[in-house]
Amino acid sequence: QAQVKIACVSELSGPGATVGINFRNGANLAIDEINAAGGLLGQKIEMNCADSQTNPGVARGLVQKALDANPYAVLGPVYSGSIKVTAQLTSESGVTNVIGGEAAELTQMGLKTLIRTSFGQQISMPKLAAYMADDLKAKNVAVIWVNNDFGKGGRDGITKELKARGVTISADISTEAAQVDFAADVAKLKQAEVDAVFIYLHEEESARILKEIQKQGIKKPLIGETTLLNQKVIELAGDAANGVRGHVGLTADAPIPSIEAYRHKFMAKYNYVPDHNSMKGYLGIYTIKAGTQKMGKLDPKGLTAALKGLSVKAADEPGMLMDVSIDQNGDLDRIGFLAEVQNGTTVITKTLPALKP
Amino acid sequence: MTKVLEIHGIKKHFGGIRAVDGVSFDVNKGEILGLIGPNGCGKSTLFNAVLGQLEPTAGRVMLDGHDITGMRPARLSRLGVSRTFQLLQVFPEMSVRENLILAGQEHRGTMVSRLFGPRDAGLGEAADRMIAFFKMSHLAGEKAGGLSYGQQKLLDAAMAFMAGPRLVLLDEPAGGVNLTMLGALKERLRAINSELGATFVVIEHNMEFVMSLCQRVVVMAEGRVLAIGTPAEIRANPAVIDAYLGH
Amino acid sequence: MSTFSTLIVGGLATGAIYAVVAIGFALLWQASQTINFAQGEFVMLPAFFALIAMGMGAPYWLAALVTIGMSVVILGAMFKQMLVDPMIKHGVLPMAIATMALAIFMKESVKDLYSAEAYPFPSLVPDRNLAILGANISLQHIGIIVTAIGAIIGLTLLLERTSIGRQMQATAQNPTVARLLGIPVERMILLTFVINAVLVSIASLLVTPIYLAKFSSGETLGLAAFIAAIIGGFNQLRGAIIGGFLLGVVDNLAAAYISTQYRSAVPLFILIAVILFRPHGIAGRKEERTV
Amino acid sequence: MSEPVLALENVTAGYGRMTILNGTTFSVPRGGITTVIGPNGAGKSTVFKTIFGMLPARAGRIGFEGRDITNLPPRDLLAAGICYIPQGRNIFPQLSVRHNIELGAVTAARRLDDLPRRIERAFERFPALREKASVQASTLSGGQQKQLEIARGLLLDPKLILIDEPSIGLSPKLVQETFAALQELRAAGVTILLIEQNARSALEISDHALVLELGQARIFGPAKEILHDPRVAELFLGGLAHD
Amino acid sequence: MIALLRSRPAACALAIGVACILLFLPLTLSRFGNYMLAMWAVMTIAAMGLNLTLGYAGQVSLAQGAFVGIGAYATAIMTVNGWPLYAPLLLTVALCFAIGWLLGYPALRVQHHYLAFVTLSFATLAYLVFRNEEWLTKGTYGIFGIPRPTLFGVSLKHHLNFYYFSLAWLVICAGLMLWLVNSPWGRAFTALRENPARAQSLGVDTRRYTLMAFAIGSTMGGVAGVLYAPLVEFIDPNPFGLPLSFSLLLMVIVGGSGYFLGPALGALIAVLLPEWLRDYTQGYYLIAYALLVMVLLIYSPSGILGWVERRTADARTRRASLARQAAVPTYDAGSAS
Ligand SMILES: Nc1ncnc2c1ncn2[C@@H]1O[C@H](COP(=O)(O)OP(=O)(O)OP(=O)(O)O)[C@@H](O)[C@H]1O
Ligand SMILES: Nc1ncnc2c1ncn2[C@@H]1O[C@H](COP(=O)(O)OP(=O)(O)OP(=O)(O)O)[C@@H](O)[C@H]1O
Ligand SMILES: [Mg+2]
Ligand SMILES: [Mg+2]
Repeated sequence: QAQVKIACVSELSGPGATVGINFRNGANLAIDEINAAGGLLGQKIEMNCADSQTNPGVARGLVQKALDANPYAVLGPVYSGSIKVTAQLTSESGVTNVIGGEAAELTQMGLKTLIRTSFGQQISMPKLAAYMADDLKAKNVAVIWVNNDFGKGGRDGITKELKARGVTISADISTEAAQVDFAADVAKLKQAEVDAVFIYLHEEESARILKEIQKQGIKKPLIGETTLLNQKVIELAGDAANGVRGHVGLTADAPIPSIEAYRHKFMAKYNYVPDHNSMKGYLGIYTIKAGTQKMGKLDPKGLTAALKGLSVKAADEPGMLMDVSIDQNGDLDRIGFLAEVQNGTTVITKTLPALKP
Repeated sequence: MTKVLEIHGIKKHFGGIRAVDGVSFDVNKGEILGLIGPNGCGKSTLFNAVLGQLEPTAGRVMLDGHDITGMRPARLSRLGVSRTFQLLQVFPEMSVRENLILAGQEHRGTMVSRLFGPRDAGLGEAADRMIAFFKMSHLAGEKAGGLSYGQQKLLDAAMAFMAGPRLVLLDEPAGGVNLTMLGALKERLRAINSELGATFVVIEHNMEFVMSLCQRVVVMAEGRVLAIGTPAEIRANPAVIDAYLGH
Repeated sequence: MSTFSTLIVGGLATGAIYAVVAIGFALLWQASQTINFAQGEFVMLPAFFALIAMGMGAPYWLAALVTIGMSVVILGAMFKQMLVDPMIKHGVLPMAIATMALAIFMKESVKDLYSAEAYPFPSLVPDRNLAILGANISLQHIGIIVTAIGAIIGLTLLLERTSIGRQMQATAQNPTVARLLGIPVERMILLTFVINAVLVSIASLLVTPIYLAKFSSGETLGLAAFIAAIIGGFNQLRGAIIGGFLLGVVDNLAAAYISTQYRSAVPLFILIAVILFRPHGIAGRKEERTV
Repeated sequence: MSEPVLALENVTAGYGRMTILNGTTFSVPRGGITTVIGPNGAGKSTVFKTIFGMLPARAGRIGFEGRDITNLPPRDLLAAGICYIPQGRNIFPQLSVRHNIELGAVTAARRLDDLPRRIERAFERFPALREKASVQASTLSGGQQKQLEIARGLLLDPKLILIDEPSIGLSPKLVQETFAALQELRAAGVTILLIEQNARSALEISDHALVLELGQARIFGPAKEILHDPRVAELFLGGLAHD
Repeated sequence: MIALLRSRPAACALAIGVACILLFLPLTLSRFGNYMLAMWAVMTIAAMGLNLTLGYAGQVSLAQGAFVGIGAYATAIMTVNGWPLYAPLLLTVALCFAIGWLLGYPALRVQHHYLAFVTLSFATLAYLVFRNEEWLTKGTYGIFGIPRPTLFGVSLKHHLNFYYFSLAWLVICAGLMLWLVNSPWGRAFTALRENPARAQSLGVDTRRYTLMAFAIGSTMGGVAGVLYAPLVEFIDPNPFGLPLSFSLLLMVIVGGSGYFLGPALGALIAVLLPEWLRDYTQGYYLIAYALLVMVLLIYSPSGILGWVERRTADARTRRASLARQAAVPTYDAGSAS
């Protein structure tokens, strides 16, 4: 039986390991499902996931290696820094590259074959800024971010959007990846008289800072994007996470039947609660499937064209979980959520419609 | 008689310990001077303080009338002052021959000219002659760390001779050296002394060696100079016998 | 003012964590002249022993005992037997590199064989806060401080006051002569590594509730502890606690009053200053006469 | 003559692949001082290291009081009553002088309740050490370090002492002191095997002498005889004695 | 050099074999294979520099990765702005030499693990500057679109060409290094490592040699960086953090610290072995890699070349053993006469 080869390059070790492994696991889950159901246009999907060590230089080599083997499509990486170098290669070779990165500029660099699996920051940040400025009526906001390409991108994005809405950033606090002690950062926060706090950190750090905020007794609205409202953060932070709100682009906690089913399947296979990065991987595979089915044939050269401008209804392709449309840059449009943590669970308070439903 | 080295009131204290407590004496050009004294009286410390290895607590050192107090050992060496240490100090992973070449190379040309010059810095032959003299030709290519104690001691002394020095300070060169080889060492020392006019200061507990070699002997005790004199005078000095020689 | 005291107390608390791990470094150096670059991972791993034990239904106390036992066997005896013995005679560097490889090995093994996720970890000390000097400090941190001080006093007494301790030091300073005097060199080295294993497993039980159990949590911890050990004085156990406290406090003050972006540089400047002006560390003693 | 205390039969040993002792054979009679002389690099120290289990004997047999002690570890040899004071610097630099000395008694720790007295006796012999008892051993002068080693080596009551060039770095007075101590031990029935380059003085207090060359025992005989052998004097003692 | 090879036919054959592999093997490899080989050449240059500082002169440095970063950033910033490659090369050489020289000063006061941590601090600081000084380095976003140069009208855009370019640089650097360590300087560096106090008393200006060892070694790191940037065509701060410095240290030790060819072998292990292992052990390749490194060190703590030397030393030892037996008049010979 012929096989469809999908090459995956992801952060399986180094600082991005947790993110990258989730991404890979999600993708593998999707492949198992598709293969069990007869494969892609009758052919089994085969995927090997290579470890970029969260190092762009290594990622570049691996994508090169993947392209040398003429894959049907390339999945990953997740970190924007790595994508910037690998996307050049995939773009030159014309192979579709489904990525997990969220940096705004990725789809604006004129690279032709990138397809996202989640909102770029240029879509999520305006929603959050609007929420803070309009719903919370915040005038002063503190931004706490992790100083790597993920955090920096979010910080720059939200800062731009908040300023555009006349909100001042009165504390701009940079933290380190894998930081443990947040006493100083929270003390700074305490001194800055702000109306809301925007937190853009990875899971463990989010949990630690929430605990410290609780310890120092700060009672300000805590706002975040996707990660902060992650089930993992809640598990780690305990009751310190209660009251946290924000925008969630992709969440395994959404009360949508397809997502609940996904969560269930993932836990059955991997024995832990999935996060949004795993959904990116999962959706990535199904995006490739959707594009292929639209073409009706396995044509690597035509896949990108098939995906751009594609709209998929979850009803037609349950693997896509939600209705989604992909624009000419490879950016997505689909529903998002406003959520709040209540009693240790994320509660979706509002479902934000897609921009062009 | 011209003085090569003048030691003026050198003191070296370690916390409360007065290892050297005000030592003054001169070393005349061309002489072989013995320095003896009980264990722990401060001989090695004096050497170290004079030769820039330790910073003296007080006092001054003059070489050829110029103040060299606290001058770095490397510069002193290039001024023609050579030395050995009491504890074995060879380069264990380098061959015997390399040890000797190294001992001389920094005295030839400048750093840059050495970089562009020959690999052995023009010292290969001199090193081989030195090796042959100390009857170590069969060991020339061996790692110095694998030599026996006495052989290392000889190598150490030979290294001090490699640079064609004007002033040599030896700290117990004879310890552990076979009596026959000791004769050779003495001979070499005298030769350098007479041919090159080099001056020697020798710390040694081997009285036969000191008394047969030195023109003058300085005796130290408890960080100070106890006596200075010819070997015969020293041998007869009751204070020295009591503190040092015994019997 | 209350901010300031929060920072100080918080810093002391973090510093105590560094200290607990730094003691291990100092001990290994003093008693076997080895440097273990996997020390951070040594603290990471026991937490997973405990998680596995608890996952199999063991109560906390039993899991803790199992953890210590496993650590003694794996991080103590096996480590010494397989990695230290062949390399101890060849100087510090090969050993340092081997332990770096060991760190990768441990991290990757936990990640691939257990999970890449972070896990919460139950605390020995209740997770409650105490107000001290207007600052909130958690009981967990107090537990750590007490442990650190206790470990230092205990180990210092062992090393300085008992014959066994002096035999351990002698073994480290000159193994050949130690052997020749009939000191059971092998056993002394083993003892050192077993003590270190007990130390790291206790540290792990104390620290993991705060750090979370994750394969990568040893990285920063190991480095910080190492820096603390150097600042305090590598050859003095009590230096570890001084270095740890100083590092923790300075880190906090720097983050609050200097630049958050360059915060991690500040402890390093202190390190450089200490090393250059007191090369043997704040509490350390000069190693020995050189000429 | 009584049966030998120590006997080497065809011992082969060396460093790595280098063979230094090649079939070395000699025996040491009980209760006397035997001095080993020979040129530098003859393998004298190597013999001691091999006897004391610091270097493996590749062939041959080493017997002590009739018992085979070939390649036993130092711990067992100490227990059997052999002690060894090596050449060079052998201290624990960062421990205090007193602790350095005490470590000489670890193998006897439990049965030795008079340790303080023994240390006191060592201090009497080498008063400089008493003064320095609590300082770090590395700060001692060269000769003081040697005194420390000798004091440590003589702490127990051995039956056989291997002592490698004790006179290096010691002042003439202390050399006399050390030789006197060895003579005292001999009087107490201890057998002493001594390596000395300070050979004339050593041979004068010795009963027997052994000439070692190229790793082989060349001559064994009464000390006085060897001291006056012209050939030995020329090769190993720097010529005939002047007096 | 030629004479040296002639005297040892085995070594000569080996050298020719290696040269053939380096020249012709790439022709048979994929783009990825060539990319990794070029990476090996680049890392070998950096490790060779560290081998000078550490292996020969005995000064522990955990900052080599930072110098690779300095070279890479200089190159990225300048070539993206249209400068030809030789401009950043010259700048890097000057800059790394100067910074390396300054970094050597602490080594005059402290040694071993203390020195390791001073240099480690510098490496961390360099990383922070790369990350935080956005106006210059574009911070965490990194610099992309770094052009590969054109040499004598040949574009190095092609992977094979860039590999040969890197190889040429490796050969140049190795040649310079060989000359250096075989000059009296090499002996002085070794003396510095083995016994600085004694070296000083023999007139070796340990200050200047220490600083030189740092400066030259660091410069080689910088040169490696100059090649790294166009090789990867993108840089951000992450690859130049501590792990790179550690990894370079690993290359030196595993290959054989103080052996001329050690770094090349070490880089083989650190750069190519993991890639090779990927194909056999999949997800577990890092575990396998770490395990292999440990086994290697357990088996030969002095590195691969240390092991080789011990093997070849046998013959020499046997010769020396014989030389001893034939030396100096003996009592037997005397009495026979
Ligand atoms: N670094 C130091 N710290 C403390 N005391 C020291 C130090 N160096 C030397 N001393 C002390 O200074 C005294 C003199 O030592 P020194 O080594 O100069 O003696 P010496 O005359 O060379 O003796 P020897 O003949 O035994 O070599 C000794 O008592 C020694 O303990
Ligand atoms: N560690 C070692 N490694 C290699 N060879 C060694 C080692 N130690 C000694 N040798 C060699 O063994 C031979 C005998 O050395 P040994 O130390 O036994 O001589 P020795 O008779 O004690 O001389 P000395 O009177 O100088 O102390 C020497 O030629 C020496 O080169
Ligand atoms: Mg002295
Ligand atoms: Mg000897």
